[in-house]
Amino acid sequence: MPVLEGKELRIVGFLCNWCSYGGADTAGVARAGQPTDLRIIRVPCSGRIDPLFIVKALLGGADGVLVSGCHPRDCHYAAGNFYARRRLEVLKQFLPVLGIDERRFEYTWVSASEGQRWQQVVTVFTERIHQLGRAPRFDDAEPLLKLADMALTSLRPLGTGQTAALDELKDAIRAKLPELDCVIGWQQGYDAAHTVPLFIRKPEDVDKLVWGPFNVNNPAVYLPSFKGKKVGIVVKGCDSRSVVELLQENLIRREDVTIFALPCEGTLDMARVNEKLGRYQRIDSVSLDEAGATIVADGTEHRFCMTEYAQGKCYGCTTPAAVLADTRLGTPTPVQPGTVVPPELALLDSMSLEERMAFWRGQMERCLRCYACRNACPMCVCRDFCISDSRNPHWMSQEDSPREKLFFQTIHAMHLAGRCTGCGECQRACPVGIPILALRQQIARAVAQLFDGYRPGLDPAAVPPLLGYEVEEKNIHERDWK
Amino acid sequence: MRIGVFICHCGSNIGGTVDCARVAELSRAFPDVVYADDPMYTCAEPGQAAIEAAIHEHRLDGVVVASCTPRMHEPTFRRTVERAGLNRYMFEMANIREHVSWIGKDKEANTNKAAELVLMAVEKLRRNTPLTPKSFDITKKVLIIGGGVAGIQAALDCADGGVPVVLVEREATIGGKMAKLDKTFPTVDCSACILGPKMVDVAQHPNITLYAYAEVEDISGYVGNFSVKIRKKAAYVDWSKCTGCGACTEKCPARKTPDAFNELTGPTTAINIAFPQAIPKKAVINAAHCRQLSKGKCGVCAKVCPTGAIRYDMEDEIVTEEVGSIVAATGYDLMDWTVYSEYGGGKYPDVITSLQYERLLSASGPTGGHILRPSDGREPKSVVFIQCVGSRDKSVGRPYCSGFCCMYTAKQAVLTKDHIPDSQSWVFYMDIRAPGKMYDEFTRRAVEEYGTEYIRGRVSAIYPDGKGQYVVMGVDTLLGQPVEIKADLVVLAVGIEASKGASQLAEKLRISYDQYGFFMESHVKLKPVETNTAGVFLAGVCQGAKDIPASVAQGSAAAAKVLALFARDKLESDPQIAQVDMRRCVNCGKCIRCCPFGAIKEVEMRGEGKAQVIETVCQGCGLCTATCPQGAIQLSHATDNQILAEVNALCQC
Amino acid sequence: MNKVTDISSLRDPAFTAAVQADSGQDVTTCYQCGNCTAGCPASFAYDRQVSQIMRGVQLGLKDEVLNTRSIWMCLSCSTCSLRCPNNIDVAAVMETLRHMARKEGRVTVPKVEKFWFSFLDTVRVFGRTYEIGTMALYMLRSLRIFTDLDLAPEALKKRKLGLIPHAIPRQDVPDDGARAVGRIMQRYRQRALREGVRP
Amino acid sequence: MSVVSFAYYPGCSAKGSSADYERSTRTVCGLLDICLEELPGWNCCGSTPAHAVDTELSAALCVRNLDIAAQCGAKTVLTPCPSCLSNLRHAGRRMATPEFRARVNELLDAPAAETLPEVTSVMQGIARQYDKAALTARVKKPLTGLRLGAYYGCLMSRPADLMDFGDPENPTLMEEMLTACGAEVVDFPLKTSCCGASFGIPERPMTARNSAKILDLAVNMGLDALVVACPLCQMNLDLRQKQAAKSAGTTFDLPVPYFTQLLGLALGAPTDQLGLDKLCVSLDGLLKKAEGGQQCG
Repeated sequence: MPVLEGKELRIVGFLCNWCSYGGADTAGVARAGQPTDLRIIRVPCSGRIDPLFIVKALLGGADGVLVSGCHPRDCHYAAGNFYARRRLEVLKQFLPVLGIDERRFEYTWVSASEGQRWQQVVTVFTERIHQLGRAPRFDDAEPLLKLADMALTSLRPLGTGQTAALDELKDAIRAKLPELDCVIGWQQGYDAAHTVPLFIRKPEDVDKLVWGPFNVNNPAVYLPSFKGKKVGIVVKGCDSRSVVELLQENLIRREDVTIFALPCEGTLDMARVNEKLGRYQRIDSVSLDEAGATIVADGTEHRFCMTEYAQGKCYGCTTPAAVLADTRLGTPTPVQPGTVVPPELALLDSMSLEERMAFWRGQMERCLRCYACRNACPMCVCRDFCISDSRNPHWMSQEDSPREKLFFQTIHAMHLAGRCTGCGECQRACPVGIPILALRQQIARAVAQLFDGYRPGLDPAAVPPLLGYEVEEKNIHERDWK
Repeated sequence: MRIGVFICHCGSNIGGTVDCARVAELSRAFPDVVYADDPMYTCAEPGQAAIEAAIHEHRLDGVVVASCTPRMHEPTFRRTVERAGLNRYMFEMANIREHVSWIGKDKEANTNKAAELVLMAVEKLRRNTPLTPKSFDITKKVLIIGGGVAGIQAALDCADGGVPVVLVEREATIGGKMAKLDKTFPTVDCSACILGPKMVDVAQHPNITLYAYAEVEDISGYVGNFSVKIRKKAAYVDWSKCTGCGACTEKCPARKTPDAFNELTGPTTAINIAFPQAIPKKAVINAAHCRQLSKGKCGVCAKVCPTGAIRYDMEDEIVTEEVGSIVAATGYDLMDWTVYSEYGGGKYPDVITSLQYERLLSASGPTGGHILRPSDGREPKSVVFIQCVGSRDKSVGRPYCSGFCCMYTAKQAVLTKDHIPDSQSWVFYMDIRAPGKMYDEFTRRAVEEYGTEYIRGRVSAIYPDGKGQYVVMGVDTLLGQPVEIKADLVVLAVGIEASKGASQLAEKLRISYDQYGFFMESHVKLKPVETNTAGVFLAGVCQGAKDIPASVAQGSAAAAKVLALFARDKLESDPQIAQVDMRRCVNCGKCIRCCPFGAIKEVEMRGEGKAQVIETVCQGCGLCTATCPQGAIQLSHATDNQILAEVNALCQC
Repeated sequence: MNKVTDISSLRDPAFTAAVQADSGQDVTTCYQCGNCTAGCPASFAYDRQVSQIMRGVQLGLKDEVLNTRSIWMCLSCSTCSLRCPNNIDVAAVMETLRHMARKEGRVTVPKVEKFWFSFLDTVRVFGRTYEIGTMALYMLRSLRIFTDLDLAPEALKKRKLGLIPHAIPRQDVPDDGARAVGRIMQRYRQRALREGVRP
Repeated sequence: MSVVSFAYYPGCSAKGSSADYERSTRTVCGLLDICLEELPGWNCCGSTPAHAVDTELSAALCVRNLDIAAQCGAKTVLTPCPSCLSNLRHAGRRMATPEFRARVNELLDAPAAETLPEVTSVMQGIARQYDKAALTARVKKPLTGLRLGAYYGCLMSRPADLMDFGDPENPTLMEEMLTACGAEVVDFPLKTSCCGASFGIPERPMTARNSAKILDLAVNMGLDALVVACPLCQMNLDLRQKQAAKSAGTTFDLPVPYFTQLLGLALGAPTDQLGLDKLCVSLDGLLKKAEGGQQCG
């Protein structure tokens, strides 16, 4: 139903049944007058609230969303609100990357006795939303296309892995192969400037294994489909984090996986490499040196320095060596301390909220809904039941609109909250080059800030922050409702 | 689906600010709605009958009632639709009273809002499925927390009803505050004489297990099957051997131990039995003041104990009890009145609390029942009573009335005259609250027969005059003038607050409490004994200020609730619980990790691990549903699709 | 005192609202416990007790309240505010009432105002107070003989009262400090007259 | 301890009726290495008459001083007089409201500085530098044998949130200082009662009655002296002691010295640097008692 034009704005509330819904009742019984904008959805517990409901509402035309639960320690279900607090706080920090003003979403705690407090919360929040005015609608945004600045300084020297102990690695694989059903690695693709995944089942396959800056795929994506089988995997540092995360989530078993690792010196951003090569008939030669690759295509020589053409994630990489490995050969280059804001995220950081919404509007118009992003993601395990196909739960409609596409990306990003290792396969796989990794990076940044620098995929035994809580959160603070 | 919608006027409660007929009219256009009406009182018998009739006449398979909060009448209407043959979960409510008509005056906005809430309810109902409860066994045993008069009454009534009782008391003796009182109003009969026999009954009742000097450590489980960990605090005395003979207390050399039972009006010994009628009559050592335990030198009590009951190496012990229901009766404490610097903040020895005065009046108290000033042991001739010290006072965060101070002050004034015939009592009051049976008459007697001077006004300050008396600077607002009284003794009617640790206990019980720590009843008028947690009931002042008869009545009421619960052999579990779609489950274990109740387990299914919900353990919070990225675990009646439908009803750009 | 007050016709809700707005205090929370009166060191000089004045404000009895002596006799010691169980800054209400009364030209206790003006006059001229000057001006204004004449010998002996005005020394500030203060008073006066209130 | 500097606002009475307070304050601060830099061209805060007449006028008079202090780069201004302190603090706080600030600026020659310095009492200024132990370490002639009461008056601790002086009903800072000086300090119950001094001239009976109540209690408690920190209180309880006694139909002979005078004695300052001659009720008996105590001790 439409809002009362000029009178109300659309404000949705999610209230836990036991405390806040009761608090709203208490306010009603006390005839505590409130603005009429808010519509309350009753849920059993604030822990029941999937942050995606809130995004759904905000993308669907809500001008504000208010969540209220029992005060910390008072949860009717003991701990639901502790989990909610973490998830909602992450959401609050995520919204701006979509171009949504985080002030349009608030969460708080109101007990069943606090009718007055509820009145104050509703009044203050509604006033705030009216001050912000009607929310800009994603559908109304003018598409804006902007490119990330890829001129970055790396935390370590990038190279092409020429000195890597590939032969020793091959020997190790050969030695282990009899115990394994398969070893996953890389082989040359349709020409010497491209690789494709290699599944080694026979000793002679081992010779096909290649190592170098063209090994862009994350082989970990195949691991869950080998569940129950003995499988080996050759990993770069970043790939190993996906393996660790899969182990942490019980999606593969440690005893089934044998990890072979070489130190990675960086991989090429194939989208930009291909763009520079342009259309060509054949590759004449590919030669690698310490600083980069020289590719001769149709007689024209192209130079690709690693410092210029590496994948965005490689500049800020702090795990050139595998986090976890059974066979580890060679020594990695040292990493300087520091942080590099990933280029996609830096681009969004530089924009206003309006520009961000316009940016995503423009990018999502280009989305083909091919779901290559999902297929490439090693942490995506719904497979046939993915809501994009099954439409159940009915998170998305059949409608082919940029808004639904962005919501799919948001669902993917939120499902990966505290899990995404930033391998960037989603973005690399995108055939139209949409910088969707930025959404995951923003969540990863929020998680790290809130939870003591937590980074997924480093420790198989760690409790992921969104599956745990602290009674007193160090970095999450109550907001003032005065 | 065929949905019927009923928009309740609730007399003028809703109809006054919501155009109910218009809402009904709008509802008819909502999907699947085939019938809509706007009855005057939906919850009344004709209203319920109309719903049943409509279900039959229009072949409805779902009903939405828009009226008051579902926390009030959802169970009522569920029974209504069930009587008409529907599954009781094919029903939804829209709250258009507490959340609409009572909080907004704009009829246009209210009507629109009400219609939207109905639409949300319809959209949710369209995705409801019939649910059937499962039944489970219950442990017919009750835990009663607190051994004051309310807890004692609840324990005795339950035990008499044939239910085994576990009574946990924090102090070394049961009896609570009432055991400290000298007399009770309005009959001025002896508190110990009427409470004592009940305490003895507790000790002797075969159905009651008493844990004195013990506290509830942890509570898990749910109605019918709670598991309770009880910490038995170290008394340093083996109670199975202690006969309560008192030989130890006579010989104990640590004679300056503060006496909590006597409200610190006099000292006691480090090993001590609270008072002669204590139940259990067992000795306890105050470790902080015991010379053996604090300095390692003494051991006198161990030498004199005829049964060898002293155990200096005793440690706290944890015992576990399985119970089906819990009664909280934790009572109250006095607020810390020393925040009143203007009354000396505790500096003046002859400015005391009313409970301390009770101990001075009591024959078992430190003065043997003689009213003597703490400072010099003199008998006071001018006694000033000040009401509302820490009650009805926002400036100290205590805006509520403590309920019974007016009455006990009248009683204490009467007793003062009885004890010291040539004394004069003065009572500073703001209002006299005496609504009980024979109460107002009693306060009049204090004035008319005992010559108590009631002065309407607060006291601004008390200070010693340097000559042995205190100047009480007050006001007589009826006279319209400030007044000063020279007093020998000042008795403060100190306001009450929830007993220490009440909020922590509430957290263990998963019940709500208000900002002052008093436990929240389920409904302020209609469910004053129940809490929002099934199987947990309240008795006495822990729920709010009340006097002895009201506490006793609520103790009995709580016992009745327990007995009613245990009258059934099995309980039905709420079927609004989580369910796993096995095809979607990838056995990542996130739900198992989060579940606050351990209600999800991993099972083997066709060679694969899967999550499974233990139906009787699941409490229906839905945390798992919000956690599972695969959408494989869904909370019935609050599924993703249902909440999405409500969101979509509101937000479609 | 001995009269029946027709509350229904005398009641002036706008007055209550104005007092609440100017003082920032919610007088409806007052429940007439009288604690303000009980602790008031000036109570015996009052014709209406402070709690009665609060009641008058609640009822909107403007004349009753603004014509009292009490609002002029308040010592501003804020004992009442400190001990009010409802956290009302009663002293702020009293000061607000005094300001309102003055601005309307209701001065029930002229000698108090005369003393204030005498004090402020010396400040206007010298930038600082000067006891003898204040007293002289006060005596002139109130046409009273110096009420503290009995103290004079002692005070003068101990040189408690400076005979010479201690104005702000000229060398201290580039612009004559006393004149700067004079200008503040002058601007205040002009503004008050412009705004139609008694300065 | 190194020398610390504070901006200093003496207040008008320092130049007249409480010259002894001024004298002893400067002496004590000198002995304690606290440098007081008097604000150039300071003016009267307006005292009770200004705020009784108009809040903005009162604030304008105060802010001119705070502005001078800000121009001098002062962070903290010390003042011995609680009345001045109260007025200066009230003004400073009210200036946080933009509308009020604008109204006050209209009255001033030029708009006041955005950030105005904080103002605190000389007593708290000393306490900030010297805790009890540090003060005791400086004592040369302990006040042994003296039974003293501390009287703060109504302004020093009220309103509580503005004055930040501990429990507004029961401040104890002066007691701590005097105890540090070796005196026996008994809790004086009327320590924050109003003596009524501000109406000393126009409404003498009120003042006399309130003072009598305070003096009477002090005498009943057997105090050797009632120690004060406020020029108005001191004048009222000392110079007007006979008036008070007359109204109560009795006689008093109770010395009412400033705390700085006793502090000065304990720190070993010569008596002529403490303005003791200005006290109407002489301290001589008290000094003898203290010396006797010292000899015995």
